[in-house]
Amino acid sequence: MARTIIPFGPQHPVFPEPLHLKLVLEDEIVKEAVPALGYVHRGLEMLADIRDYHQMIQICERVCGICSTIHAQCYCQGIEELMGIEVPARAKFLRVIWAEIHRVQSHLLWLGLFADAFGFESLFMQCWKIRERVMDINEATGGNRVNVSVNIIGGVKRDLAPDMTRWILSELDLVEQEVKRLEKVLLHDYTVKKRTVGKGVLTKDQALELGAVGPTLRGSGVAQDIRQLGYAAYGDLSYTPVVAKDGDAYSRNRVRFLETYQAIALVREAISKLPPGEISVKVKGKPEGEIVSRVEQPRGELMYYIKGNGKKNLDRLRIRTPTFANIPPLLSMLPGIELADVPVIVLSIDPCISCTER
Amino acid sequence: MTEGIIVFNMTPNVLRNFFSKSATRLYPKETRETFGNVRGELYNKIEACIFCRTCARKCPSQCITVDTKEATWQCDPFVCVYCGVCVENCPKKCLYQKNEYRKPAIEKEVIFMKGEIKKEKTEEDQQEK
Amino acid sequence: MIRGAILVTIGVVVAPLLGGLIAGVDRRLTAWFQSRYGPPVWQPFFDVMKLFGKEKLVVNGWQVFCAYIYITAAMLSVVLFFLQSDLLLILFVQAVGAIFLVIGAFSATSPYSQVGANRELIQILTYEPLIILAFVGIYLVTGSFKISQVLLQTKPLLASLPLLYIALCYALTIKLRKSPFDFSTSHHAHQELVKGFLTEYSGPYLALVEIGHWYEVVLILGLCSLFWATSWIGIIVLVGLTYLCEILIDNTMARMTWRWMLGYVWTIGLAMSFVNLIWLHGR
Amino acid sequence: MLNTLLFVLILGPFIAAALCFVVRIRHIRSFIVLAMACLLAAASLLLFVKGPFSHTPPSLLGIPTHWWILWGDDILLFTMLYYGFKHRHLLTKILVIFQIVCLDYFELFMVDHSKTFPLFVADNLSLIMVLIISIVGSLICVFAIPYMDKHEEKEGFQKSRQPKFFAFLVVIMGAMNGLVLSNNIIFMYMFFEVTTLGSFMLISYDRSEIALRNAVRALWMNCLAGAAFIVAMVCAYVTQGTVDAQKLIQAGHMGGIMLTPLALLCFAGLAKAAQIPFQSWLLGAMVAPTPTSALLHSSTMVKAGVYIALRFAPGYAGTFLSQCLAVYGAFTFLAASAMAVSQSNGKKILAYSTIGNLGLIFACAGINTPEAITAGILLIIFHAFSKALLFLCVGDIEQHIGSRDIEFMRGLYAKMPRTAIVALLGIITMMLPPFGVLLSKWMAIEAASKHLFVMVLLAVGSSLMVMYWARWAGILLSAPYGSQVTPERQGVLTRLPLLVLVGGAVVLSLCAPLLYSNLVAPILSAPSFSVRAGIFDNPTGAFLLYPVILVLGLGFICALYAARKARKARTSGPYLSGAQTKDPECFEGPMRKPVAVSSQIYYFESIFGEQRLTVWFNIFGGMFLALLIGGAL
Amino acid sequence: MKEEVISVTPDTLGNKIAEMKKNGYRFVTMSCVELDSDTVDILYHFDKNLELAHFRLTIPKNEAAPSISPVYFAAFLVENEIQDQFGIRFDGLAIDYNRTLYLEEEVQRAPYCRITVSNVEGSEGD
Amino acid sequence: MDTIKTFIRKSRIKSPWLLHFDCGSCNGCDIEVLACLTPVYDIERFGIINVGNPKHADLLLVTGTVNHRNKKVLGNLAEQMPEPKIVVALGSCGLSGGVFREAYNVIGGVDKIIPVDVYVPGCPPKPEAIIDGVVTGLAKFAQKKGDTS
Ligand code: NFV
Ligand code: SF4
Ligand code: SF4
Ligand code: SF4
Repeated sequence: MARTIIPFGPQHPVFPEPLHLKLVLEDEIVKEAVPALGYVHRGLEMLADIRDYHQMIQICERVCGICSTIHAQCYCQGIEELMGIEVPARAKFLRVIWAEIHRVQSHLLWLGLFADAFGFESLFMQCWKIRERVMDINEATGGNRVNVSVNIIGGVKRDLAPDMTRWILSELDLVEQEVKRLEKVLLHDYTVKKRTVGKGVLTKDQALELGAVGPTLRGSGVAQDIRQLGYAAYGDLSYTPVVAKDGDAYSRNRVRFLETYQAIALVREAISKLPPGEISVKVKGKPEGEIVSRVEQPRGELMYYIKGNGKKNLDRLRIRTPTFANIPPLLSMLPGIELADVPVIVLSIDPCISCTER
Repeated sequence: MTEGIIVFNMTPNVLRNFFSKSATRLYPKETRETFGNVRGELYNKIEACIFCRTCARKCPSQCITVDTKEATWQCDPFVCVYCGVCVENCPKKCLYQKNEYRKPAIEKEVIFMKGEIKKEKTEEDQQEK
Repeated sequence: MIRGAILVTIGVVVAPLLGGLIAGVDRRLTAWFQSRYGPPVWQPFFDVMKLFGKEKLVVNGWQVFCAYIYITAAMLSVVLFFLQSDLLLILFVQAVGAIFLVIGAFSATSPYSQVGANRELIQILTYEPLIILAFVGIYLVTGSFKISQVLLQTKPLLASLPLLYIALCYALTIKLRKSPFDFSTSHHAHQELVKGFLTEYSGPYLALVEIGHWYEVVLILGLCSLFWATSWIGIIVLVGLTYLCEILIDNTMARMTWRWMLGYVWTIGLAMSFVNLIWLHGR
Repeated sequence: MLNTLLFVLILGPFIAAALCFVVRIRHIRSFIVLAMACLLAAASLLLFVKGPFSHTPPSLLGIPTHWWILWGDDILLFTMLYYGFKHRHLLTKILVIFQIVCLDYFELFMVDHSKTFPLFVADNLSLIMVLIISIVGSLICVFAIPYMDKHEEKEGFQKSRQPKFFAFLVVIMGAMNGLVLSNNIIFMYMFFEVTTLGSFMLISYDRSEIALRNAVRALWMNCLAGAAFIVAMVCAYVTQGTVDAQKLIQAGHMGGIMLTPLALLCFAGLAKAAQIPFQSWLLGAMVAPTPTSALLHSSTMVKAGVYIALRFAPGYAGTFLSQCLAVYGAFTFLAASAMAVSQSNGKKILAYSTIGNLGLIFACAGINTPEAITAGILLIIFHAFSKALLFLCVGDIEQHIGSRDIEFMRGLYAKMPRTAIVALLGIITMMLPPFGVLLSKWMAIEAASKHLFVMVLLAVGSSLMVMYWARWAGILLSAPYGSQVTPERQGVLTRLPLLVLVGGAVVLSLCAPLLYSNLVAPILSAPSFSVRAGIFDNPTGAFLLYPVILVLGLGFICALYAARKARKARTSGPYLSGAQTKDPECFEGPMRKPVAVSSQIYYFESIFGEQRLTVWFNIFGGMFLALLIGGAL
Repeated sequence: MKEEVISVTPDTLGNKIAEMKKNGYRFVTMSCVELDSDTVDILYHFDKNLELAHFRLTIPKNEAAPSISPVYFAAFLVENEIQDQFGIRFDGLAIDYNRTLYLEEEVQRAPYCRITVSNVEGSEGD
Repeated sequence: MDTIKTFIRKSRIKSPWLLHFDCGSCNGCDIEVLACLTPVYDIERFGIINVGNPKHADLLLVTGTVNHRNKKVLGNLAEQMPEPKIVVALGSCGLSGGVFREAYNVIGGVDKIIPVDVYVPGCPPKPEAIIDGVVTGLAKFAQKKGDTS
């Protein structure tokens, strides 16, 4: 019997990014899904060979435009640890503030795209409308809407003035208010639930076995989050991971939605506890040795493996992004679902291909 | 948090949108003041430049070419990622970024500037200090 | 005879203009619901004119053929409507267009087109019984399938066919390709599967399909108007409100899947129609 | 003259059959078949021109006709019994023996053969039937000549079985003619049984195990019909004292006494027409070579079933039986359409479609208003042409591409443009206006609008029907981009029937108003429509046939012109998400491998799966049937 | 590295990995580092309750490494990536892209197998 | 006839349908393109619809670096767009490869594969800049020939 074979992507409007899935369908039920990557692969890890370790910050930031600041943060933390640099406390808090603002932005972006995946256009528009406020915060504080570019080795380059923090808080209040209005839709609407509940189930065991991270892991009922390690200033902030237990698209949606609140709360707390003082220290020497640096991205655990050899160019820089880890779980979710649910399921892990392929 | 399944939960939101002014900024017609420290178009006050090549070395995308002998400073705005590293590192603070982005172009362009070779380089440096 | 000629002209010329305008207003209102500014109301006309000016690009000559048949059938069904002809006939003629569009989509080998065509067939399968039953309801009230008889009524049909009207609105939602039923193709930003069965239509042929769609919209709104055909105000209020509701529903619902649609519309829609019919029958 | 015509029409085929059987030379056989086809067609036309008549032919060879019939019947039944024993099928044996006993007792001891009444009566309905049988049937026979040669070549039979095949092919036509023209229901019964035996022989043609099994199934189911027929005859004679069909119809149901025989006759018709739960014999008949299916489905055999229902329809007008029949027919229509949706076997789709359309005709008979009867009769005509056409197309296609699966007919246009277009036309005439089948469906729906249940069933059924036709039509055209259309070669004996049939299907649709006012209207108790300028009009509704034809025709011409012009346009491969390769049918998949795209139609196995539905539908069908008979008793 | 790195050989790797799996470790990733012109280090990173554990496998470039994807399916992606970038072969990969995960024919060499690369293909502006 | 032709020309400027292809961008530019569609920037004001199918598109917005794998896709998409069409390259990556242009899998800017009509610099360009780029591109429609029959 002939089956329908569909090239899903590389150019497909549901995914903003080129990801290719060869789907084999029968009456629109997916029988087989094979991914093809490499459409965004640039090979930027290798740029470490020709750029010095300071310049690599800019490049790490451009691994991905959605989680750029946290990439830089992870990289800088790694190098700092390698070189034994103690970052000023204020810088640590500032890093948290920017990271969490980024998380809000990323989650809102995802909520919109997710809504779009099941054809809820007005919800998509609403999420992105709210997100614009966060983008404004980025632009006002970092000088660019996307690549905030504040992290440097030894701290951060920009400071937040008190009136700026006040403004941020008031903007975030508005954001929170508007996000609250979407709660009834994203978490309780009949049609949304119909399209997400029970779709793409990943059990707790599967999630751990396949190496899922971030909301994908937490959506399956595992309370694990790198922020629990207390890097940067997270140790000083009250933080508990958001968990949902069903492991379906809805649970992941729920985790991300609630994390949006949480991130806003973390920014508030960080601003209220923001210590005075320097924002960076001078860096001397060259990195040497190897280190694994981990932070929590909006999509989950990000890992940098850095190996320095005392020269200005690193020996090896390896980036393992959360989506890279979430792809095997995704592949296990796809067979057996409807074609119409493919975008929903794929988006439910919040794929970021540019992160994945670098 | 009210559990339970209800349809049309989006209605209050869309109705609120419907009865309030749209969020749209009518961009080319209305422009918004940009935020203060936005990293936009890159410029060089060429009079002050000493062609020390710091910017060219530090630039992560290697888009600046400085010729010390000829006293030229050249930047490819299509390669520049507007990161501001050069601005931060320029010893003469002659580089600066506008708050606006560069306008779209229909042809490739480069920023080419020719300055004068500073003879009293050391002297000026001392003055600075 | 002259009246006939006028009606035909209205059907042929005014209907698409009206349909285009409705599409424009629709887009504008949708934008407002989404807190956007929205395109100008005559945007659909620009779109269509632009499409006419594009390069012709074909994958399969049959598509061209089918696009032409589609627009002819759509036009004819509207003309028949204005001539106050038989409702069932109008539906069948309309079906000619719909079917040819599907055949056209099947004729391209692109899997997207094929998936869209299959889905469109399912949609046809879903809405046709509802429309037929709505017509039967009209028949039971007026004793005829002719529109001319409907216009002679003194009481709005809505009074005796409320449930059937709702069922007809399901069909309307499907025909307008609005959420939750917009899965064979869609007007929206991220079209369902890169525009479903229209995947391979492009340029002037897409324009034809678009105009055909306008005819169909006018037709189906016309059918709705029959339910309050006793006064102009009634027509305008009913159709206006119905359309507004459609836009609202479009903006407050996710897109569903066809499996859901088939189950839902066939159970709820047919049940409602049936209850209404039995009630009428028993009267 | 009349005698000659009747002789040619009824006995002619029998003689031709005998000749075919005896003369085992291919060319001569072909000639006989061809000649018989021409003769039949001509005779039917002549008879048609003569118009309605009632007639008693002189006794044949000096022996009273009823003796001929009795012998004939006995020969038939004993043959069947033989096959019952040969295939060790208990049910067949029982049924046949039951028939033999009943029949012989009935004919020898009950019936008073001295009463005279016209043995052959033809009204327009019979004449129409004769035309369809003789013309469509003959065309199928003509088509069969080259087809069977190829078929046997492919199957590689040692000894040609064509003599027998053609013999029974033509016998069935003669029997059908006899059936529709007889006024004596004993005659009817005999011809009825001839078709049963004929179909058995045709189905078992391949002699494969499955063919035999299906043939036996057809045999016992049709024997059941025959048994019902006999009981009906006996009952009718007991209550009415006559075997004159006209009298029986006029007598009506007489407050219910006559309802039992009428119900049994309907039962016989339903079984013959393979209505649910008897559909399996017709589906099983698919194993036979395609001309058989074409013949059984379009102009003969199953049409005998609906003919009986329509013929006796005035008899049971306004009874519970009638109501029941309407719902039952509509139910079959829906059920068959639903099951067709899950099929990819082209012949099976056609079979289900036949069952569905016959259901619709039964529903019309059950609704029993002049409009409904009009719809039923028109449907018989149009359905015969389109269905025969489609079967022949599938046969032709199968011989070329080696499959009857519609998935394999993808892009048939590129391989067999002529056949593809003809098949496409056939499909379109089956489902879209302004063609006859839809016109009749329109009439049926309007007529049914007072019967809520029937209406809902028809509404859902007809959209299901659209579904399975439309995708088939689409698939035929889905030629891959850039593929060259290869011109197709077709023998004249293949092409001619196809062309005549497609022409008939299209032209007859155009002539529907004429057909109606000249043929159908006179046999109705009251005119159902007024026809003016090609507009069917009555208070319930109006079908603007000619205006629609005009506009759609114009659109068609424009569309053809535009499609022609579009050949100059730039062609481009299908959209494959930007991953297309040089080969337009492939996209670059994972691991840089080219992957051929493929598409499949949705069969909704989980919703309309045949296996699942069959069980339920058979239960429902059985219940309806019980209701139908039980209500009548 | 803060945590201890346990050295393994191709022979002991299988057991170690199976043990990790039994102990409920989550597979994080693998990193490959070029040591000199013919050996590479492959590091296996695991995590359990936010505690990292590492293995180091040092093998010659031209020798195939045993794949751990039959045990940890999640590893297939990174092993394919290493195949692409370092030209190392893995034996028994669950899904073997055969060096086509990221790369096209145009990039035939193993791009990471050079300490310094100046593969500036016609870059402009400098 | 002439009025119709002028109207068609005008319509082209009024109704450019957009196809966005992410050609290995870091998502920065990508997301900004999407942001353009959303309420605050709402490029539907200009009649722009994001169509996602080259056959319906007039305007190809390309973001990101071209690499060896996606260059084929880019070429394919451009080929399937009916004339007249405009190609807008966005962001440093789309213009030249940006920071990544020396990476081994990066070929460079979009113009290495298909002719580009408008270049929008920035990393990423702000939505305002994208709108500017699109508007600049629209002006080019007037010069482009197309099938106006
Ligand atoms: N995957 C991924 Fe990222 C995140 N979050 C990160 O490292 O977005 Ni592009
Ligand atoms: S760093 Fe400043 S002074 Fe030195 S060359 Fe660059 S612009 Fe001139
Ligand atoms: S802004 Fe950044 S990329 Fe641009 S020239 Fe300066 S350092 Fe280079
Ligand atoms: S130009 Fe900048 S933001 Fe845009 S894709 Fe390239 S790196 Fe990302």
